[in-house]
Amino acid sequence: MSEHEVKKLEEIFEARIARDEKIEPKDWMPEKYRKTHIRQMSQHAHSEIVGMLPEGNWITRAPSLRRKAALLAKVQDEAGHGLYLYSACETLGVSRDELFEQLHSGKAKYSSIFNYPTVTWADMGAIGWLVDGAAIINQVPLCNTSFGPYARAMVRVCKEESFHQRQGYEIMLTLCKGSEEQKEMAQDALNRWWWPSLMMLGPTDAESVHTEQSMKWKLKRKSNDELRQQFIDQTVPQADILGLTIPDPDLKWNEETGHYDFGEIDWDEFWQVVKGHGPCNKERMKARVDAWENGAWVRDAAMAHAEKKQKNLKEAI
Amino acid sequence: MSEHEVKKLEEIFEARIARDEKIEPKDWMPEKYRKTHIRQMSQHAHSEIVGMLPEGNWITRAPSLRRKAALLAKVQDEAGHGLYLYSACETLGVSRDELFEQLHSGKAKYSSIFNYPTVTWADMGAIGWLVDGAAIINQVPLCNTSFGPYARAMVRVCKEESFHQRQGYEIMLTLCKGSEEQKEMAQDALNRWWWPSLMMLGPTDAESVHTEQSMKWKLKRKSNDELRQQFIDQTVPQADILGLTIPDPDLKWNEETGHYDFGEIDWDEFWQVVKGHGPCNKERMKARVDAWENGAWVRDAAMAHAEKKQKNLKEAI
Amino acid sequence: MNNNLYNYILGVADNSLILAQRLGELCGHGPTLETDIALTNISLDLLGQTRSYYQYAAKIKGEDATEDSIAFLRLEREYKNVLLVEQPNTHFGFVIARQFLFDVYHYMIMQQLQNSKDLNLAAIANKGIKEVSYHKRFSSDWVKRLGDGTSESNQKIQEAIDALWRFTDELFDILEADQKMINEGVAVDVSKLKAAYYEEVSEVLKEANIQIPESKYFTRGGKKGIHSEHMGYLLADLQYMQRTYPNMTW
Amino acid sequence: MNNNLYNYILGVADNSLILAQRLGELCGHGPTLETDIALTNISLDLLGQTRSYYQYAAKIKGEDATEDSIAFLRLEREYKNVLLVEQPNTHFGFVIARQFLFDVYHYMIMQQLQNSKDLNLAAIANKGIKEVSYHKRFSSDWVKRLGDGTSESNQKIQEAIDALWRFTDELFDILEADQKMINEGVAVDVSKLKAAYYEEVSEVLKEANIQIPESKYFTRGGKKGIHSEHMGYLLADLQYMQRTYPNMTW
Repeated sequence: MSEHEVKKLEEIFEARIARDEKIEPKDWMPEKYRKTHIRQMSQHAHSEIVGMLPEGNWITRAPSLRRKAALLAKVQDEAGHGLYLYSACETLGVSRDELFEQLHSGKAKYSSIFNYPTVTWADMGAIGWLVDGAAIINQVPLCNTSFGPYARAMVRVCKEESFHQRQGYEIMLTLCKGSEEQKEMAQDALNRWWWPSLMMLGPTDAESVHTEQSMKWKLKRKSNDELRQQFIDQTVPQADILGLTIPDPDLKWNEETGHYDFGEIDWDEFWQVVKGHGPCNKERMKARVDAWENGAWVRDAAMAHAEKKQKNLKEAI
Repeated sequence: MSEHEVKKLEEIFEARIARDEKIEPKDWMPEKYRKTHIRQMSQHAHSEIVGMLPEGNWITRAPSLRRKAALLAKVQDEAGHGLYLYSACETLGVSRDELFEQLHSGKAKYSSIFNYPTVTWADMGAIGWLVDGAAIINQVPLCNTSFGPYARAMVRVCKEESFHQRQGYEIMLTLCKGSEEQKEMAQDALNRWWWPSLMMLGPTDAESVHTEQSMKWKLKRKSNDELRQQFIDQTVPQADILGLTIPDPDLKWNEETGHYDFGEIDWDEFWQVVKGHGPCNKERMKARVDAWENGAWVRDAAMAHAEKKQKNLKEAI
Repeated sequence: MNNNLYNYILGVADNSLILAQRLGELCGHGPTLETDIALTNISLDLLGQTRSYYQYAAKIKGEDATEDSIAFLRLEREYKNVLLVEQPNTHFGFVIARQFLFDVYHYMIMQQLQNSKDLNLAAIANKGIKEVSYHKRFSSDWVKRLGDGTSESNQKIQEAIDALWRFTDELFDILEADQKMINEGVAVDVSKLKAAYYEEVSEVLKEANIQIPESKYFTRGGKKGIHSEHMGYLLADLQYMQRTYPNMTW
Repeated sequence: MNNNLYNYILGVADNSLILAQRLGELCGHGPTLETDIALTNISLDLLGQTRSYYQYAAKIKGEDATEDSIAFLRLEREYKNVLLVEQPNTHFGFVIARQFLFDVYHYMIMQQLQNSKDLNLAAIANKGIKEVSYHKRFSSDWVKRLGDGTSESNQKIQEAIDALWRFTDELFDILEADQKMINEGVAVDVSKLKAAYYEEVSEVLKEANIQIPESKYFTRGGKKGIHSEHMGYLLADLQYMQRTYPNMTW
């Protein structure tokens, strides 16, 4: 293809996006579009899969049968989200094995929040309420993103996430209506998850790369700082209902802006965790790599069996 | 050596034993004496080592710091006993590695009682009281056995075992003076350990091999059935003090014989466990083999390091 | 309170609880996302059944009993599950073998329990039979896949079947309470299922190129509350929250 | 009650308790009988120290506090041990590396604590220093043996040192309560031990042919009661009996 022809295709492509048409896997797309989508969707998929671990940590210790079942179901949903998202990546010509390889080698990233430990049962509430809450704010706009498979996956993901968020909030509510110890447990969880949740919305706009291009492709509709403000504005009243205190002495309502002002985020901590030095980065990677390596013989067996069956079938015909 | 010479040596040897002289490793001894001693001492050593496992199972869950420390110390003593006894075997020209190999391959036996699970904390009491109690009855006569290293090891072992027995009894006493739940726990432990403890004294005389020869060598002084009766006569009054019921409806004092009559032992169970089919035989062997295999690199390293050090030392001279 | 009925229900329900707990440990650590999701599904089904049984048992027991007090606040000696379901997740072969050896049995029970004179139990079985039928299909398929996969997988599933085989005979033991409930037409007479069980199991194993273990020695105890040494650790985790924070709502 | 003193004592004592618990898991599973016996000895020494500390702390706390209520009946967030000591017994290299990285520190503390103005603490340290000196010799010797043994053992102990290194910086953190106790001449100012610690550790590692990790990133939290995910399971076992059977004598 000549440079001219490519340029022409690109123009048609951008026009389609501008018209809010969905791009489908078999459509022509710029290489950068393909790569960016593989990167973002796989990162999202990895976050779902790694995100199973901190919550999985409490399945065996959930305090009631009802909560145990709900937690199991939630973690299972995350595996399901991982599955759709890896499938969406596969439509762009990259295999799940390759993506796992990128995760395990540390080449691919996943959401940093999952590198914090789940220390008490209240963390199951806080994660649902805050982490899923922040995730939804990040993800709702993606239900209208330009790449069809991603947009459709996000519709389903967001629906389930919002169910998870309500469930998390309800855990917090139960704790806050409970004994003194339970209320303390809830406050403690909020104290530990608040700042990492704010960091989930990404670095400040000044430090954020990719933004302009992502806006054009509808991979992003608002800046990180706008999303963060939205998250805070939405969450503070919820904390009030719980009777919990947001661990930020600088937090206060600003009549003029109609938003909450808030204190400084510890970006050093953010970057340390992103770079692999958070409290549980090593443990999370070890768990994933162990699962993968210990499961190799099972995957090999399934493959070998399928091949044998196919062969037998062919011979029979 | 001519047959005549051997015969002569044997006569001298038997006469020494009859005079209660100790046989020492460097003394001449009949091959059968050597083999029998290796078999019995290593079986005893293996019992100590495997016996660490059922009690080790409660170290992390002991109910008080004092009990935790006492239990740890007890299990450590068992390791110590294993160590003396393997050393005593080594004086007869068999290495610890060979003995372990016999244990791990199932060629060597160990006391069957350790193939029962420790299900509650009260089992720590019952094992001390009953299992160590039966062991002492088996072992006290061995303090005067003919083979010097074995006799000396047994003096130390018996002293420690009798400390363990008192400690076990005291655990039972504390439980029996405690809450209803604790008393039930104690009774339940007695129910489960009583019959296996009786079996520890070995098969009935009718089925017992080796006895005559062992008597001559002072490896045995009383028959299994005599020892069993001694154990029962000693233990029943102890159970009375605890306020516990021996789980044997046929148990009753016999004025005429001056002993307790007791019910039939389930020898089928005994032989099933001896042959490797008890509740925990597989688990015990797996634990020992795993420890051995997982520790191979450590033993190799220690050896390699020692050799390097020796070599450096030689070169320096 | 009908003690026999209560005890019979716990005997059936505890199997589901403890197996669900074991499967719950695996969540996020499986060989593929698909097996993770499938095993979690099974765990969820079992938990759902457990809750129905315990809710019914709580009603029978009365006082302050709830599904959670029954699930979390008994002593180890009071859990009545068979030894099979408490065995650890040694490797995926053990997970599948344990599931398979249980599912074949579980399906037979559910099938018969549908005809129980106790309408609550019949209803639970009626609702559960479809789920358990899916479990059995899943685990049988995987037994075949592993048995007929690579030589490594064949060896690993064989190892697991060999190791777990000794826990199968207990499945067919009948306790006193069970017998009374059988006589009343409430409980399933499991002793009558034994032959069909071994036949069905053997057929699948044969198809999977797995040797059928020949040992005549079996281990039992779980039904009478004498569990393996694995059980205490499982319960320490299971009960942790309820023991540490008594009398609270979650 | 002197809250700062109480908290300071727990900070010191919890390290010993949790490390003793980890070592207790190993009993009967070590690579040789001799190492089994030695590690049990260390565990026993640490437990003994723990008991002295907690007995003293119980007196300070008053009410119904006992060594056991302090050891077994706190919530996870109330345990103040450093993350290092709660790390699992991944393999013997980890056991030795964890012990070594702790012993060098522990010895330094005990040495200084002998001069505490609090005579109870000084007495505990005075009694313990010999024990800890033995621990340090044992673990240093094994670090060298593994580092200078086979290439496999070198790689394994290196792996363990690399993995555990990130927990070392926390050892020198000073909490508010600590600072107040330092000011009163009761507590050891651990921040001043840091340079000497890394020097001593590095010397042994060098002698053992082990690379000294260069990472500048450290993980902390234990001292403030924010533990790793390993801790909950450790506590579930540790507390099992006291939680299940409250208010009893054992």
